[in-house]
Amino acid sequence: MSQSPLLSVENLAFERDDSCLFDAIDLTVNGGDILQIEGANGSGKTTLLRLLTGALQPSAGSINYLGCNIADCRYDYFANMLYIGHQPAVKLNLTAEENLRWMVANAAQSNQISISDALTEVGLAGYSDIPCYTLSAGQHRRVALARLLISEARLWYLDEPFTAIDKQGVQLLHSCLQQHVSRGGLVVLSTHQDLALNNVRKYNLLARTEHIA
Amino acid sequence: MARQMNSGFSAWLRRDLLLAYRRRGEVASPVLFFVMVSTLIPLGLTPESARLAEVAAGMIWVIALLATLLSVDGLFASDYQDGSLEQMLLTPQLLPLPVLGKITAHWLTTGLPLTLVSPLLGLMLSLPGAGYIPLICSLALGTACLSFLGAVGAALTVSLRKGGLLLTLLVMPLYMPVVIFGTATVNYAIDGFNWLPPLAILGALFAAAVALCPLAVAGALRVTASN
Amino acid sequence: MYFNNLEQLMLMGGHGPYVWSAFAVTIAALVWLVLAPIINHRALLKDVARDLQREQARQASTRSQPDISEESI
Amino acid sequence: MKVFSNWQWFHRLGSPRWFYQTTGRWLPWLSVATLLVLIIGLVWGLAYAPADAKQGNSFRIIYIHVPASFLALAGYYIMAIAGAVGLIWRMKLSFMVMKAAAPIGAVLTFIALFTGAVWGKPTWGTYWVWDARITSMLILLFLYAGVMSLQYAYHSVDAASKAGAILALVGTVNIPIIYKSVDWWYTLHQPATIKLTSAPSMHPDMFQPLLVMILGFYLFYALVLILNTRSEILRRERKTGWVRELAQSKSGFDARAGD
Repeated sequence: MSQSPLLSVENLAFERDDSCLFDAIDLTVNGGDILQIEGANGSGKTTLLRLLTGALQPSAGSINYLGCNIADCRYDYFANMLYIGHQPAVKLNLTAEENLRWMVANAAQSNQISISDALTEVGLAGYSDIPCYTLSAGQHRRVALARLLISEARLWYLDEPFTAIDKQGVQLLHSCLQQHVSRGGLVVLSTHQDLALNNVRKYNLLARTEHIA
Repeated sequence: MARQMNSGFSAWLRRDLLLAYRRRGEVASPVLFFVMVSTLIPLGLTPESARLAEVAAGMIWVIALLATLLSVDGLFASDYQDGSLEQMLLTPQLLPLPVLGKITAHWLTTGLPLTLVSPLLGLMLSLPGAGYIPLICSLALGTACLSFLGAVGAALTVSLRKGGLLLTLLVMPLYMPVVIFGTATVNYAIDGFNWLPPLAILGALFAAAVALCPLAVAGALRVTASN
Repeated sequence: MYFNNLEQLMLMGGHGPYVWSAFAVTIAALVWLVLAPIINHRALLKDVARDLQREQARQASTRSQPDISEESI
Repeated sequence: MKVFSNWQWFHRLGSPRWFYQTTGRWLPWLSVATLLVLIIGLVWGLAYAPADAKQGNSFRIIYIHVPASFLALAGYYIMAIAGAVGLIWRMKLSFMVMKAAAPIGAVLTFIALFTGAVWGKPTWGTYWVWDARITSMLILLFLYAGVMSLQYAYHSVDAASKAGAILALVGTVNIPIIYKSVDWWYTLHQPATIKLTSAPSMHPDMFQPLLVMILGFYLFYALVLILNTRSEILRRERKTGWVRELAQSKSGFDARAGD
């Protein structure tokens, strides 16, 4: 493994309108780790994830990818990152396939498997060419999850990925995470459910403590 | 590297054109607005063609501006609601590239149809014969400027609930030079002068808009991420 | 002085009303521009002082119970 | 719960507290100087300057119209620069200066418009005339209104400041274009009659009061900008320790009386 960690957060702080959401957060996440962020609602889980993706700028501290600040190595960091937020970013008037084709082109990542294979993998085999407004919210989620199969990004940031997906979807996501991590990838996710995976690092945002589940 | 650089631009351009194609009916709404408001002019002013001819150029231009202004509001709104704006902020390419793609798509779906319909309105408002070619040229360039400037206003107000009216207030002062030179191009032609100089200035405004507006839009979109 | 007496100064050869109304409105606007922040400034200080009194009163009344700070994030 | 009111790293360069205290010391001198210069200028312009040959005494309105127009335009640039500094160095103080500068500029633009309109009546017979300068001043008023209303539309104060700063910068790039295009449009439709506010080669006795008034308006702008920024600092920093101490000392209420 290269000497500097895949992702390191040093003394990160973020304040919104003079009220400090959190400060002095130090984290080091290497390839093969799954980091689950815990904390009550409003404790800043989503904000921390969006800081990691670079969408928000921290008030102090720095986020480093392979030792270099993400502001400096923008292209490499973004090309290797995948973020799925609260909304699945699916355009309702486009078909699932068109949505994925756009998302992959947007993220400029060469894809592992073809879009149609990914869709069949997430259980949307027959639904790939009908407009998404006919699909359910859970199926929209699966379109977003299909991105995980296609993308070759090493860093995954998932915000509440288990919302609105059924039991079968949860298993699928677990296997995705497992494969990704075994390939040396890294996952930072925020969720209230317990992950049925071993050695998941849990980080409590308010107490700033970490423990292994 | 180059393939990736323009993939941001072409990805978003293709996606927006596909979206517009899926809802073809919606492309007609700015054009319908354009034609309907133009029929108000004779009702409001006078049916007499001589007097209409005087105001035709200015009216067509102002109504085209209003039509663009109405449609620019939705440029980022739907992306903001369904989360794809967040994904746009995270593209490896520089943010102005996808923004450029989106604005080009917006011009192709609103500015171009308005330009193509404008001769019809010239007929309705008895625009003198010399004015048609300059009208089309100035509208083609002008609506592009309006799309770029309107995108800045749209990006600044996308995360606000009632951003529509505020967008008009922000963008109207920026539209004024475009209207001045656009209308002057047509009036110069009607009065028999050489109408290329005002058109050249309009081209200069367009060049400045293409260069600077995507940067302002990119900056504004980053602000909405933190609202 | 350009005008021989005060009365001519007021009339200003017929342009008096325009000149004086313009100056009156301008001076009024300038005075308001100065007063508004001063009033605002004082009101803010009084408001903060009242916050302090409210906090002290609250702490005094809840000395026996555990201190529940109202500033939970 | 740790109260985060007084950690130091929050105040980077140009801490609002430092600004508040230093400008506090300048205020008495600045207000006296402003008052003095303005009074001299007004009395000089109104009573002692000779009347204009063509326009008679109504030309005296120039002594408030021209300074107000200068300051309205300069105020926009000052606001935009404060916004730019805030965006580049992410300095809260300069965002506060920007937020304070917007209403001042808007009022000065209104003064310029109002005095221009009143001046138009005796010279051209109508209150509103589409003169190039007045039209550009009207557009400047819209630009100010845009920046102010955008800032009040956002919930989060930081986003509001950044959005306002971006709009101010876009406006700054457009102001020369707007002024030139309105001038061009005006000469297109109107043969070059006298421009309302072009300072013709004025007689020195008329010109000197104008310079004094312009100086007076600049001092006035500095004074009001400082006043507005200070009250903006108090509003944004009301939770911090130094504001609370200030409030206590000002209100004379002794904190320990409650024990």
